[in-house]
Amino acid sequence: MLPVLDEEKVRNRIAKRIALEFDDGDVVNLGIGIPTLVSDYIPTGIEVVFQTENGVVGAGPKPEVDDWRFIGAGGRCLTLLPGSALVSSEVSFGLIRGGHIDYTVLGALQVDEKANLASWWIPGKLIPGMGGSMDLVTGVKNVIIATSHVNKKGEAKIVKDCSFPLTGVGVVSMIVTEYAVMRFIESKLVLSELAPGVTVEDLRGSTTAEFEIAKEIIIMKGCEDE
Amino acid sequence: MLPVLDEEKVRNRIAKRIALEFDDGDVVNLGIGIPTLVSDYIPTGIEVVFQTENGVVGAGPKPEVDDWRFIGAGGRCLTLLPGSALVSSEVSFGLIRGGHIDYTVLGALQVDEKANLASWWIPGKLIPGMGGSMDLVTGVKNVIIATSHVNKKGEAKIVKDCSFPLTGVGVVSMIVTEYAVMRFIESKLVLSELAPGVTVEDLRGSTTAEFEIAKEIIIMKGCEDE
Amino acid sequence: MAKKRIKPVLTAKDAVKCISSGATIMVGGFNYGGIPYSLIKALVESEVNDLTLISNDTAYEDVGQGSLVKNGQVKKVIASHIGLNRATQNLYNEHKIDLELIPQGTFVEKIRAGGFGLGGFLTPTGIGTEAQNGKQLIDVGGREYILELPMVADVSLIRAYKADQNGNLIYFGTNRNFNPTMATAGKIVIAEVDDIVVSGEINPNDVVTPGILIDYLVLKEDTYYASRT
Amino acid sequence: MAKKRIKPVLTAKDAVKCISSGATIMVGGFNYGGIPYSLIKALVESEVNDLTLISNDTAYEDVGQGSLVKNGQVKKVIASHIGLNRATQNLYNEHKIDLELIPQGTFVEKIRAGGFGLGGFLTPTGIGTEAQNGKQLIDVGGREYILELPMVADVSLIRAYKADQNGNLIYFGTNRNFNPTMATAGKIVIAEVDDIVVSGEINPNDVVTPGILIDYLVLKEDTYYASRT
Repeated sequence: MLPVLDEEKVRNRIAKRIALEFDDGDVVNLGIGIPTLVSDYIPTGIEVVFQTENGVVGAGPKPEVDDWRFIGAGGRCLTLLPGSALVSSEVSFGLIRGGHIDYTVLGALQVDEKANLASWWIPGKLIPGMGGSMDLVTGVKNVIIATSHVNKKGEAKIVKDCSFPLTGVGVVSMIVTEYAVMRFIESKLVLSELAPGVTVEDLRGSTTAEFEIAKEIIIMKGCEDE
Repeated sequence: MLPVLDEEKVRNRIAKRIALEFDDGDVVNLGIGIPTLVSDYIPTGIEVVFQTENGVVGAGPKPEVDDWRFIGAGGRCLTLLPGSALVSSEVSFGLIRGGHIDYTVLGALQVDEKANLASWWIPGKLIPGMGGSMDLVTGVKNVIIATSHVNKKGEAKIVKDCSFPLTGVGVVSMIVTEYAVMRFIESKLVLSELAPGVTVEDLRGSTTAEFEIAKEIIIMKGCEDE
Repeated sequence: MAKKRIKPVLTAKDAVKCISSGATIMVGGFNYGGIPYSLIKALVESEVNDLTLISNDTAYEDVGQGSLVKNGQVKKVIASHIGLNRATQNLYNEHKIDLELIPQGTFVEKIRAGGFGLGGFLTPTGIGTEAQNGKQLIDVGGREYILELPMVADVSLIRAYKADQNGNLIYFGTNRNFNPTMATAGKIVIAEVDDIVVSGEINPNDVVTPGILIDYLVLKEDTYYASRT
Repeated sequence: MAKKRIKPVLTAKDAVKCISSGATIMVGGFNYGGIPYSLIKALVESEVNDLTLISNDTAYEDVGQGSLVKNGQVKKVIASHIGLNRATQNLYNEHKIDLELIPQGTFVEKIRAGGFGLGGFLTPTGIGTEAQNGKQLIDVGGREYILELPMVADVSLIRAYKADQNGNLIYFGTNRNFNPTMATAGKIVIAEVDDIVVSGEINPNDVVTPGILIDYLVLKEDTYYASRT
């Protein structure tokens, strides 16, 4: 049985783990939802450059007083750090598509074992549009998926084949859930980290994608000081 | 017999005539050679916006003291008028190709009766490259050719078929020489103005392109106060 | 009709008179930011309808171009995201409007291609997804791309920070977004601005949109969203 | 290798050490303007040869990248215009260098496509001329276009006015030209500048080239052409 965690813990554990992936100077785009929290957990000594697809390169935290002339992709106000730049959407997506962004962290409806991502629409529900997500997964060097391991009905989100409309084909580099870290290595999904109290068997029960086990599985980074 | 004119007079007559084509506010790109002189003859009361393909929108005359950080397409220093803008080559050629420039004035090696232009290379001579000329003739709304009526060997430059490599196909709107003004109207070349002392017969003798005669031929504008 | 060298400054109401029912309009803005609020308000108060609206998102139900949709003046929306505007989503669901969804990077690139005279471009974005439906795929060097075609409008409504009398524009903060690109792709381009200064006051090195693209200037009239523009 | 957040400031000599013989380099500049003179000088003084040079024009025989050609370090030139540099013309005529001539608007757009991740674009420029030779033509809506492919380089050498420590760049006058576009399309990008200021001194609204594109900064060392840069 997988441990039961409250939603707050799920979200923060995922965000915290992802924040450990970056090197100083990496350019990082954060999607809405859990990905937004990642910026709260960047380790001391590491400074990453946050990019927002609506035109900020070098975004800082939320300001004390809102100024709506500076917003992020999710529509929340942000600050600019010294050394930031403002660009048009045309240039912003040029940077994204052109491979000039190191990481994008996005949520998911489903990720499948072929590294396909479905994240923008559940058919039958109102259609929201793909926004910038398809460009991000196509152009950004590393696509990290931040997601709860199963959906609210308890169904697997890491699946054999995405059934929802795709955001991109073969685009995912890494999946971080509250229970595990998995990476696509040479087109294969590989489990490399497990959260405390989670076994490979537990995980297989909630994962319909086939996955391999890394030679050495470690305890999910960032959990040690929870 | 066509009147013999000195080169100075040829150049200035052509430039002066072309300068009468513009309305206030027109955006005009001038090539090198005779076209450069056009800016000297813009009538009082008309202000045109001079664009250079290397990134100036709103160029003014040559400065008293050269500042090489402000040059035109021909490499000469220029000034900026109030209300000018500096753009990259990428944007400049976007403006050109996108139809945002009203006129380009260019020299020619040959223009033919199908409005084709050859202007960038005489095979057998060293190759200079087409520079921005192909983009200009393709994208700018009106292409005015400023050229002596015949070449230095006395051969026709307004010909049946261009024999030199083309700059563009069917792109020329108007030809101004020291002897005549001709326009392409519904894909036909039409003579509309003649310089003093020039007859239609004289012109046919130095023009191998077929051309029609406008209902009313007037004396070439700008010649009256020579 | 050629654009004027010194740009006419109009009220929002007069400026939008060049938009007829059935027209295709582009409207700048991303979420709350950089929307030409006054121009949209004037359009909402007009009799114009059957519009095709090209806008990245349709803002919110009662905000900016969102209210144009909610008000039933739009027959077709071309956007990358409509998830913030329930009215757009519902009207589409009820088959009362047409909808074309385009990935955001492709959306802005199509506008640039339209404004800059390209016949189209090849993008890797959307390969293997619904975004490629009905589009030509072209193989270059063993990789497949979608051929995307240019997009233009009858009228572009854009939002900038300052204009000079010649219509040169600069932008502020994240209000820039789609505005400079849309300024290249409308047969008529109307810029709503905070301020109009005399020519020479904007440093030519800082100009983002050259004035030759602009037809009319409108000083912002809407105070409700003042803090958001 | 990821680019640094705070950009290393190198001498021209050290900066060009990342260029190996046989490399493809892009060099900014139009005529005299906006050429990274110091970087070129360092390259001329190096042992590097067999370069493929992507540059709008090859300046003059003894000016900027022109001297690189004259010096025999270039095996292929990709440009729109070489008419000002007799050395380039003669070497081509004598079959000592390869030459690819591209219309100027297409030239810069190919670089943008390379830098911005497009697979190509369709242009009307050059249809019916030698510029279409060997290229695929594509019909869109009854009009024919040339399919042009992206262009990138191992190293881009660009010239800007000011940089901040994060590598954000602004340009001055007509020295901008091809530099901002080339900054997107080199695996390594070296910017030669007049001045390096602390981060925060360049207004984010004014930045033309975001620093994330830049690898190294070099303060201009060449005084001969000081007035021209």
